Amino acid sequence: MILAVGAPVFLGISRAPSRMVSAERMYDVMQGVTFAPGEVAMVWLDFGPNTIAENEPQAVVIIEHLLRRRVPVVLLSQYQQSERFLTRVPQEVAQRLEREHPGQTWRYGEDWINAGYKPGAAIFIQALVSAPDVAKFLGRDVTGMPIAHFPRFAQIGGVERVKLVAEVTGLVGVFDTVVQFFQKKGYRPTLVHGCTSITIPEAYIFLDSGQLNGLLEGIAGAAWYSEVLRKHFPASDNRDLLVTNTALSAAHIMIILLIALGNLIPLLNRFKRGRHG
Amino acid sequence: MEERNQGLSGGGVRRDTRALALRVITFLGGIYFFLYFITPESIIEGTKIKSAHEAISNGFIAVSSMAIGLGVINILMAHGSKFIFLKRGWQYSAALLLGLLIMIGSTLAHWMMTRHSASQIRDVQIIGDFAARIVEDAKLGAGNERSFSPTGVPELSKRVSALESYSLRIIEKIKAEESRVIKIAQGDLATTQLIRDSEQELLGLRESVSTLSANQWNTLDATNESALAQVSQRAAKVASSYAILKRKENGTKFSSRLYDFLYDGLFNHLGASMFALLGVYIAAAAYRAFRIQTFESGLMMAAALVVMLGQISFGKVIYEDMPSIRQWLLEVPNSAAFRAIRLGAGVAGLMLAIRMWLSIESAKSGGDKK
Amino acid sequence: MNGLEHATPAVIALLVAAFLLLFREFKRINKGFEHNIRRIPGVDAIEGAVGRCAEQGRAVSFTTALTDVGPVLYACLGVLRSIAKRVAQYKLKLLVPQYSPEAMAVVEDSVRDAYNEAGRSSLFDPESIMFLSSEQFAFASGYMGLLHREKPGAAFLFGSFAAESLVLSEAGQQVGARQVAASASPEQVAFFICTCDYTLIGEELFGASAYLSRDPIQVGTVAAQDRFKLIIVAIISVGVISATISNWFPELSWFKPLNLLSLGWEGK
Amino acid sequence: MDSAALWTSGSTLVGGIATLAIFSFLIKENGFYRFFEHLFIGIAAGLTPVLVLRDFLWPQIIDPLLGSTITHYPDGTTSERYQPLYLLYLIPIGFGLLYYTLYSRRHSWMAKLVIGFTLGASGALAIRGFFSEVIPQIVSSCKPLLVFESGGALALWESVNNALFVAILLLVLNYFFFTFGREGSLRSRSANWGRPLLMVCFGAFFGSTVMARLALLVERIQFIVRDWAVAVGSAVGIG
Repeated sequence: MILAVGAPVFLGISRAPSRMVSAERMYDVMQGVTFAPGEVAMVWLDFGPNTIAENEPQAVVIIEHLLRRRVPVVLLSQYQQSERFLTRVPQEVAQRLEREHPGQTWRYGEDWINAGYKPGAAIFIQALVSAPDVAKFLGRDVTGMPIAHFPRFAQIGGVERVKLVAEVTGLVGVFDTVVQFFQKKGYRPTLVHGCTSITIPEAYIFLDSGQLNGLLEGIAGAAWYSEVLRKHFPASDNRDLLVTNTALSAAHIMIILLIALGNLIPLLNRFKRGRHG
Repeated sequence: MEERNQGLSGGGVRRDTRALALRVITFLGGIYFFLYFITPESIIEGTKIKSAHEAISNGFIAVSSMAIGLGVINILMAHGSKFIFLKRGWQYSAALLLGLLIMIGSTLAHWMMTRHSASQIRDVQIIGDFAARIVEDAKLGAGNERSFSPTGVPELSKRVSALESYSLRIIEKIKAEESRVIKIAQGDLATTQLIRDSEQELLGLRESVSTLSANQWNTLDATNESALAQVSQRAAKVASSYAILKRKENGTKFSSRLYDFLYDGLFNHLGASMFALLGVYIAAAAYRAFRIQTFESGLMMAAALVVMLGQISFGKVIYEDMPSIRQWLLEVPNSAAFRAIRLGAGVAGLMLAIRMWLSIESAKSGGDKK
Repeated sequence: MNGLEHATPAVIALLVAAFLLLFREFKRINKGFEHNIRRIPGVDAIEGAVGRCAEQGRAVSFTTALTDVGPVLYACLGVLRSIAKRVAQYKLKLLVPQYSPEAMAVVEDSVRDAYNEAGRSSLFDPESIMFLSSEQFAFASGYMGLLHREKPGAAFLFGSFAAESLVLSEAGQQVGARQVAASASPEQVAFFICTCDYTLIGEELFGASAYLSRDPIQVGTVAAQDRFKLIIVAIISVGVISATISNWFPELSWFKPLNLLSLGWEGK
Repeated sequence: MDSAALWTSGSTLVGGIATLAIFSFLIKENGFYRFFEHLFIGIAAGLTPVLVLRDFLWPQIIDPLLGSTITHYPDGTTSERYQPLYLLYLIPIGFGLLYYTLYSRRHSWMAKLVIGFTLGASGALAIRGFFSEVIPQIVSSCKPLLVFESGGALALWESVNNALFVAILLLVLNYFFFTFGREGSLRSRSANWGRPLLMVCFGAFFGSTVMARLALLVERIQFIVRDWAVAVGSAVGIG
């Protein structure tokens, strides 16, 4: 197993990832949303270290796309363990973008803010939705600065101005809460979702019903999304993700072989015994 | 004998009243959100509820977030005693307590640090806000200003001079700090450049502040207004670049380093590894456990195979349309079947929610021990 | 797309229906009405597994894994109680490994009840309800160890499971136990299906429990659920028909009964 | 090597050790593993209280209560009046503090009241959640069995898919009815047809879960054979 996975990683072998229709559609959705001045995107990072493998790449591609579009992003979470990712992911994306475009800057407080961990799940979200002023409702960011004092985020106003909501999570029930409560009369945000592979089959029923507008399917989805991004922003570099994805494919093959063996060998034995006895 | 019976029955009565109290409180816990939901928008809009809803919800969250101490107390009780009395496995309890305390400590320290610099940044922002507010209030006219003071809002000239002296004080403070930071960051071009820029902005601000005293401030005329507007614009610039500088500086402080180390060095790796074990289990089970014995499991494995091949980069090698077959399988049969499951589960959830809210549990199934 | 923050007339109607159904069922059952609950294959599997243990004189293990005190646990207890009764009758050994202390108290009571009901209260051994650990994987490895020691002839996995499900069910498979699982969470069902002899899916747990325990509250809830789901099925059927008709005969496309669901109080 | 780089490589080194410690569980449960496992539990437990305080209690409850959301201007005026209604926040705070009666035998029933209160709230919200989730689900399940292209010709593939979708949906729903139809009636006989259909769904779950679990493993192996190995190398290089 280690070998199957290690080889691509070590030699940096990377194959084009499998085509993920859902990821392509999601790119168009994210590209399609238009943001007037004062309107923002809200990104929920609800994953801890447990699902870092799948959720972090997803968070990266989503935030990367929004920052490339210069959309002001409000980051927050329903899950305390995502504390670190709320600060790290956008920082790293910003640094990468600045390397990619010398002279341009992506900065905290201008391009994104981090409202931190918000307890209360459903109660919090339904209050957020009915709040007259989102910036005021969110109070302070993690550094203790009132969010209303960041010029680009002061003018959000009601939740109607949150045009896009992204939910990246591997937890059961968290995504459901957003689907159920992030809406009010005459308002439903464009909702995109990065899910760990476990919940892919679940997410599809929400895609079908239009309650969910875009889906990243585990790491494969993130890999294909980064391919799509690269098509539109050729300078962007995503080799690491592709290597990971290739290693993952190798691991899949191993598993399939193991299952096959596990079923064939007993069968053969029975067949032999059948002949001798 | 007599007394004991009294006592027993008394206890029984108390238990009943408590059970009743529990039912009532549980009901009250739900009644607000229930009514909020079933009342039509149009009626709610009329009432004050809509404006208070935000605060009320916060109140609910406040109740449950009062539980934050429980986890820590439980750990301290369980592992603290183990550690103190050196019971078996005390060294593990020690590790646990260590993790707990370091985490609380460093996260608190990190918070305090950022809070402090946030308030410093705020001090700078106030220049701009205040300048803008002076204009706003003057336009609203004496008596109905937005600003508030028990002794009444002072007249224009007093406020402007207050603004002036305050701004000059802050500007000096920032100057001092920047000269300090520039020493720390020698070599780091980005930071030095930042400081150079903000020095320019500071000069700009000071200049526009000093023009204030030149004007007449008995009324708010066009020149006055533009002067104040300029101050607030430039102050905002200064504040934002000062904020950037502060964040850069904080990043290099020990408490941030430790904080990052605890998360990136320990917490994330430990958590990731714990669950990575599952990857090993599944690999092991693939050979041992996943036997296709029944028609059911055969059917399931077939579907699983399609999905697995469809989502990996080698899938296309085996069959060109693997990804699209996977897509179809997820979109049609899977979605239909899972939606049915979900609807069923949803209905079950609804009934259970109603039972939970009205505390309907059969005593036989231990409901009374809730 | 319109969102829902306050109930629409249709929602109120459905909500009222839900309340009425629930209380109607409770009332009927208290009056002594007997629902004939479908005997699902899962029940046969459960009884078969216990019977096998009786023949071989092997122990029976039953775990509610990570389930904490709540409706799901009560459903599991409905099943556990009937299993414990048979175990008591056949004088078999019962193993009930525990994860959460709160649940443990409730579980112990209902097992004791079962032994009493079977008239074998003397055979009840409190040790058989054993606390392993309240850490997911510590519990899993503890369970593994237990099964390898005791080699039960039947292992029942009922309740809410998470990532540890595979570890648990594989352990049972290795010691050759007849395994029946019931998972409230669909993510884990797949693993049970390929490692257990029979798997109850989702609400089947409630169905089986109602069938075995005949507990009025549980039976009433299941009955009410069935009737509410019937309403949903009816709505969907009407919707499908109307959608088909309006596709087939465009001149009839004004006929959209489904719009009633999203109709607001203002009538639009 | 400047301090920043030292800190990062340091955390990589420690991270690698931690990873290996956890993986040593695969050989057998050992003290090394238990130590790091407990460290993790401790860290995770330490996270919540501080974050709840920092990100919710402080900004949303205590700030308004203390009036620290109000700006004080240099001329002694404030941005707005203090809103005394915020004092009402003291009620939920006080009520919530009853949680801590758990630690007294005599008064622990009061903690049950708080728990009951929160349960009631979540129950009532779950009712709303059900409808806001399920109604769109129902609506989108009403797929036309016949789909025509703009030209008027029958779109066979779509029609078949829709019919399939509706059929599967209804059969599986039927599988989860328990109190209808006598033994042997068509409904109760048809009930079990739903099960094979469910298997396709669970196959999808199986395949996806395999990917999820493997992804975790791959990420770790990647970290060890790449980042950690490099860090160790450079560390040895230094020493």
